[in-house]
Amino acid sequence: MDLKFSAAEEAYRLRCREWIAANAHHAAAVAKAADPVQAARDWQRRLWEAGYVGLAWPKAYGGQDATLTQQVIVSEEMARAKLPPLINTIGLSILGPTLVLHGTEAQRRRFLPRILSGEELWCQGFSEPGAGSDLASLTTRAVLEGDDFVVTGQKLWTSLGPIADWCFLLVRTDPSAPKREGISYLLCRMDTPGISVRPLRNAGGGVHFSEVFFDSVRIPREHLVGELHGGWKIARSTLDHERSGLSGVISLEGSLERLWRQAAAGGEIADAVARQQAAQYWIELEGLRYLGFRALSDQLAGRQPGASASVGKLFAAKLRQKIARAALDNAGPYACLTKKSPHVVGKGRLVAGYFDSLGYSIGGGTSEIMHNVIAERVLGLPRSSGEA
Amino acid sequence: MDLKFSAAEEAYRLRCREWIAANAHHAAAVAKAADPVQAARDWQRRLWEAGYVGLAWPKAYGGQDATLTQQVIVSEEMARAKLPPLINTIGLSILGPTLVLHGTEAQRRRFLPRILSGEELWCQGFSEPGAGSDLASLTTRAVLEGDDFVVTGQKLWTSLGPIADWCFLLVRTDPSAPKREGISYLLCRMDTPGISVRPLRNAGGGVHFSEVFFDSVRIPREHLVGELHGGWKIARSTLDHERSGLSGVISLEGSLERLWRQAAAGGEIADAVARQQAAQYWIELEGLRYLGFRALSDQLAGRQPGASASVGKLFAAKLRQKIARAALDNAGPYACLTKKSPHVVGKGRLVAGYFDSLGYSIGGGTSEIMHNVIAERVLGLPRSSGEA
Amino acid sequence: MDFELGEELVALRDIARDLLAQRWKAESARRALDAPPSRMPGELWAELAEMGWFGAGCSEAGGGSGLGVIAAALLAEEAGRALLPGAMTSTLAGAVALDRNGGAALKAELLPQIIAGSLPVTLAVEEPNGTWGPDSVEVAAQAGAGGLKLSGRKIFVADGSSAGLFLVAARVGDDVRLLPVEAGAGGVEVVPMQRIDAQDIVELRLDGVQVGVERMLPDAGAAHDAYAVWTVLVAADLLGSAGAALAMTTAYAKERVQFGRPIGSFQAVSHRLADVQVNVEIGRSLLYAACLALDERRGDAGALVAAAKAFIGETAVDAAEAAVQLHGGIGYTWELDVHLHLRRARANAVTAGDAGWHRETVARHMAHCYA
Amino acid sequence: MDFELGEELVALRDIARDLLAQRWKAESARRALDAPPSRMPGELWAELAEMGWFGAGCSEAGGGSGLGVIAAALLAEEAGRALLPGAMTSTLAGAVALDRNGGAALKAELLPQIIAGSLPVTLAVEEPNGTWGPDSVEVAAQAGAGGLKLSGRKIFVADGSSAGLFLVAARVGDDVRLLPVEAGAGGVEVVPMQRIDAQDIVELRLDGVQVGVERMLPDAGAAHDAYAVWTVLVAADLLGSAGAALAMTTAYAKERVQFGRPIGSFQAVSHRLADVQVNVEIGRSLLYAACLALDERRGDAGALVAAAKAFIGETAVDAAEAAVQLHGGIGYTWELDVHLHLRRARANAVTAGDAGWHRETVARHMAHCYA
Repeated sequence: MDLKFSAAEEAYRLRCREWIAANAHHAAAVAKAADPVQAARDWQRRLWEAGYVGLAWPKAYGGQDATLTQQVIVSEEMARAKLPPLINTIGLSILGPTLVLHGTEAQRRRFLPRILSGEELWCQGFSEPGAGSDLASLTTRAVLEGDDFVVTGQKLWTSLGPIADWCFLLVRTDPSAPKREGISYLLCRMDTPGISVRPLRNAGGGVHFSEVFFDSVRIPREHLVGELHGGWKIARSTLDHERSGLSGVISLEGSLERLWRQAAAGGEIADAVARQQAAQYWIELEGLRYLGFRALSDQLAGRQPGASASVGKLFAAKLRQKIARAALDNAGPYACLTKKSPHVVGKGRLVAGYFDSLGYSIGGGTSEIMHNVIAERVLGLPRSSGEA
Repeated sequence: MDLKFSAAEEAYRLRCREWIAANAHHAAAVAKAADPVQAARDWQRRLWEAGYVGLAWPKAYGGQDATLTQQVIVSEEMARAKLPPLINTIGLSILGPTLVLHGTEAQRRRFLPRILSGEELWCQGFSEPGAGSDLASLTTRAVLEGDDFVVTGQKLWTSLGPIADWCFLLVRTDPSAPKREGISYLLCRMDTPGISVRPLRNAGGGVHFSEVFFDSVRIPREHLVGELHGGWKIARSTLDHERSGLSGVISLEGSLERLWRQAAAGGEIADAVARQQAAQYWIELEGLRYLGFRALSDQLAGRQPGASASVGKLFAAKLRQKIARAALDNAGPYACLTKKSPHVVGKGRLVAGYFDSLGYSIGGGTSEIMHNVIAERVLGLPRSSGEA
Repeated sequence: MDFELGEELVALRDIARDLLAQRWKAESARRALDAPPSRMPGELWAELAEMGWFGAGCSEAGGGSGLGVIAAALLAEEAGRALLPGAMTSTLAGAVALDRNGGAALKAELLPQIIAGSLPVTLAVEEPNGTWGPDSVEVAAQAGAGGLKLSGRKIFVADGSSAGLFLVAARVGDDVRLLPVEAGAGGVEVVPMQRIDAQDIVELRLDGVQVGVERMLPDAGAAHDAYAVWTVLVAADLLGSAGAALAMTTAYAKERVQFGRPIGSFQAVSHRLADVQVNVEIGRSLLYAACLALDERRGDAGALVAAAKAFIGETAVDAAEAAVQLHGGIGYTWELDVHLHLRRARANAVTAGDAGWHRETVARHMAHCYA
Repeated sequence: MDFELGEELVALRDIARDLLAQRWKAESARRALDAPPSRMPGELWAELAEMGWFGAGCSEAGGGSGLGVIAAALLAEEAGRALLPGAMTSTLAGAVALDRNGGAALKAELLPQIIAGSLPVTLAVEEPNGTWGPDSVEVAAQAGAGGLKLSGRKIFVADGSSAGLFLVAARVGDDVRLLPVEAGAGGVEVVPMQRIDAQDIVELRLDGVQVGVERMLPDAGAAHDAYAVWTVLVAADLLGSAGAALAMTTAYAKERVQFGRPIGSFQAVSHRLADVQVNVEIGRSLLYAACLALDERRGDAGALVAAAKAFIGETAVDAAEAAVQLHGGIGYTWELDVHLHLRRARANAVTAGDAGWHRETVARHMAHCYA
């Protein structure tokens, strides 16, 4: 049992860090660019050309065939340097692994390199107004007419909707089958006639998600992934394929440090309640960090990490909310001013972080669903008439 | 809206207080008596003769026909003076109201005065090993043979089992009916042949409950309460008939004051965490007190208090546990010694109080069931496939 | 003994709930986020005045309802439920403060105007020193030839840009007293503070403002008493917000079907809502107790006001957070009212003292009781 | 990188779990409540010695397994799960303390005896001053002709009535050092303290006990290091108890039917258990991290040990309380093992520092990191 990196790994980390330092001005330019989407695409391509995108992916499709440890090192270094996130993150984290496992060779060669380079941005069309936690009850229909699927329906919670080039989506192809057995997995250009996108304003006032409407949208049959009616299992396999969560730990580290500095005077927090609270969060964050190391070790050793990803997601969401709440509470009424107020503390970031934190127990599987998963898959308790 | 008592009520309180003062030595004698059961019976009779037992009950059956406010005054004064609880409390709080509502005139005249005087002690036979929260699934059978019910089965969580003279119990008289419609309510002498009692030792090491076994026990038909097969609704009517909870508030007041004194030096608690915690408990206790006054006002005005008893029970159980836990935590390792240890603090009362507190969210309806009741009856949410 | 609302109070509450539901839509509160501050339309203000609401918490002698502080609290609760701009609540607090603690001449001059709706009023207590309440006031009135002279800054002054009169807490000698300052008086400047719920919160800058000594509220405890009344009204607003968040989430949980069942049939949902309901009931009990204690000027009134504010503030935030969580993604959108209550609850929970600060008041009361 | 248990550790844990389940029944722990203290039967002690367990946490040079502190922690975890008398854990802690910090001669003399099972050992640190740990030690060794002389009282000494050797923390000059004191030495008296879980906790009275200077553990940090190792083993014991409480409640929830369904299909039950499972997994991660940090003598070892003890202590108490609640009435009876874990968890949660005390250690570490 040890947590040490080998000399080769440490050297790899050093090269990565040097590259980041040398390219920091490009990273910084992204936020200030006149066309931030194009700038983010350019930044992703730059990273990819340097070998820092698609580390786990096969070289044949533009990846690096890198080790899991190298992936962790890169994600740690990127988080630590506060580099902008990769714009094509949904394609990278969800569609890519899906195509590697379930795509045809033609699909892999056609799509994977362009996901990595950022040439084609992807959005996801899974959730619907009536299908949230109960995703399998989705009703967007696809009917095969000749060599095309004709798709009609509405998708919700689509990130990048207005700027994506492609969408991967789940559709119902067999309405008579049991609900999990009549779903197919399709790929669709976003400029296909019949698609319209409506941005959704969120509680904080910003726009992150969209609704996407499909009105008799024609999708060529070659853009079916896997078997017809076999889409549920494919989607499920990548929903389970969650990251180790170690990069989430690094972002929480930043939040906790800010919380401490906000409450501390002369290095110490004088108020016992705030001090004990901050210490508890440090403890929980370390627990999350080492849980991540255990999950990573399992993956490295080829063992199934099981439902530990659910444990991490549930605990991390709660911890993020506790830290965000404490930061708000400690700042008292000053935290409840908008960023335009001359009296606001932290430039309104405390409220934004708090609003943001509330989404972590909803998106990507609610905490209620995570509880179900742990109860049923880890503890083996009977289903609660719902499902994971 | 006011909380003032009338002059007549204040005079009544004064007389009650004077009587208690004049009889304090009798109360004190109960705990030290060689035969504590007989002493407790004697104490109840003394109280009854003075007019302080059965205040709400009709005079015709030995009661006082007193006002609700007088009842509150007496229970407050008794709690404040830390008088020993009435030994026949189960008969007084559950069977008595049941017979007043559902008994025959003969049953009322036969049983009620002896409940009040303590001449006949009662125990309850409701729960069974397989019927706890789901009480209606009870399986103790009663078959009518001639003029007798013949009862066979097992009851659990029976207080006073070894000393009770009588038992009121629920039995299944129609196994083919839906489960709530085949239950009857019987009264049974505890010295009837075929009854055996096995005391249950609890987690704290003491004995409070018993198991009661019925082996072909014959109960005369005249000891059926209400209709044959109509026992469930009868039992339910007194399960709902909970007290205002104001006497519970007084016992919590004592716990909170002890918690404060234990943590305070020179009147103040220096540790901010313990101080804030104690203040929170005071707040919650006041909330519970005034919730009780609201429920009482509803009763006084003839309004249904609704499920507010469930709100009070749930909140009070949690508060009792929080105070008990804090008392234990504040005393550190010293609290975790037995009362025999020379180093123990509070004579082992902290651990006893803690163990005791854990029972409050189980007995008389678990907190899970209370949540169901509030969700379904107050908020009108659909049943969770379980039931209240 | 009667510790539930009497018929008149129930009627007042029901009328207020119906009227505000008709006259003020959540949509207006949402629009105010893009164009703050949230302000009461003139016609609505006039209608409320006509209903006599601004005197709800005042004595009959003062031209009010004589129903006690509880009447004002019930209106504030409905304001919270309806996401109404705060000006009514501030004016209620100011009217009660004057009625309870003002001198006869001042009352005769101001109360009729306030109750008639022509003089919106508010309290100005907090200063930029990181804490709350009259005890932390540092602004001191200087006695001079023309009376008292006030200079300094007050912050988090509620509904300051529509108020016609500020009751300013200031040190006069050893005490903290309340001084009436007209919005139009020389040396008065009002600067918006921009709160996350778009409520009209301002900084009040005072530069040599003159106040006649005879206009000072005569009771040395007036500032503390007025602050207690205002605190209890903010708690009532929070209780209304909690009730609204609970109601909308309960309704959603009955309708929204997932896995073939309304989500309200899952205990993860129903028990969470039951906990909110429990807290709302306990909070309501504390609110009524605090109002009654203020009416009766009981010794434990301060502790009960603190208890109500601390408990209800945490309840309201929790209710709004539960609403976000149980609505799922949709509860996180601009179009739903959930975030409006989250914003209001968060902001009001730290207005007139946060829970920790109020628990310190309770702890002092306990130390006194157990001495 | 490998942050999961290697094959040898998994084997050690599995063997320990099986063996203890066979050799020590919860019934024995229950009986001990009526006739305390709970003591290890001689044959079982001999069997454990034969398995080499007492050297599990020691280096190979010291005659141990060389698998690190984690090996001792895994055994302590199984002891907690099995409700085993504490003597094994105390001896594991004492052996590791000597192995890590003892002088060569002392190690050569004592370690073989300890590992062979002929010299049970324990730490004596706490004193009757209301706090924990070496920093609070007041007992001071007086230097004299015959070496060091110890007088004073140690309390909450684990497994004191069966220990053959006490490692006593005492002030020597400015430092707190560890001094080995034989149970049979002149001036040593052992008085039982009677803990609620019937564990063998004693007061150790020292009256002019002589200790040769050369036997003092040479490292000035030895007392702190030994206390950290002991703390992590108590945390491991708590983790085992939490795991046992969770397992028995999960099993009950699958079997117990109410309302026609296993109660484990109600989310009020299943989500509560899921929360315990989450805490057990986080606690386990902290425990492994603390052990590794101790092995590598890392700078954050103290903070990680504190983190593990604070978190796991609260987890174990919560797991036992959940077990009581979810078993319902039956979980509250003497015959069920639920209360045995509640007793052990409660007592161990305040052994070697409670959660609040450990969080203060963490806060000092944070202040240092963020300085």
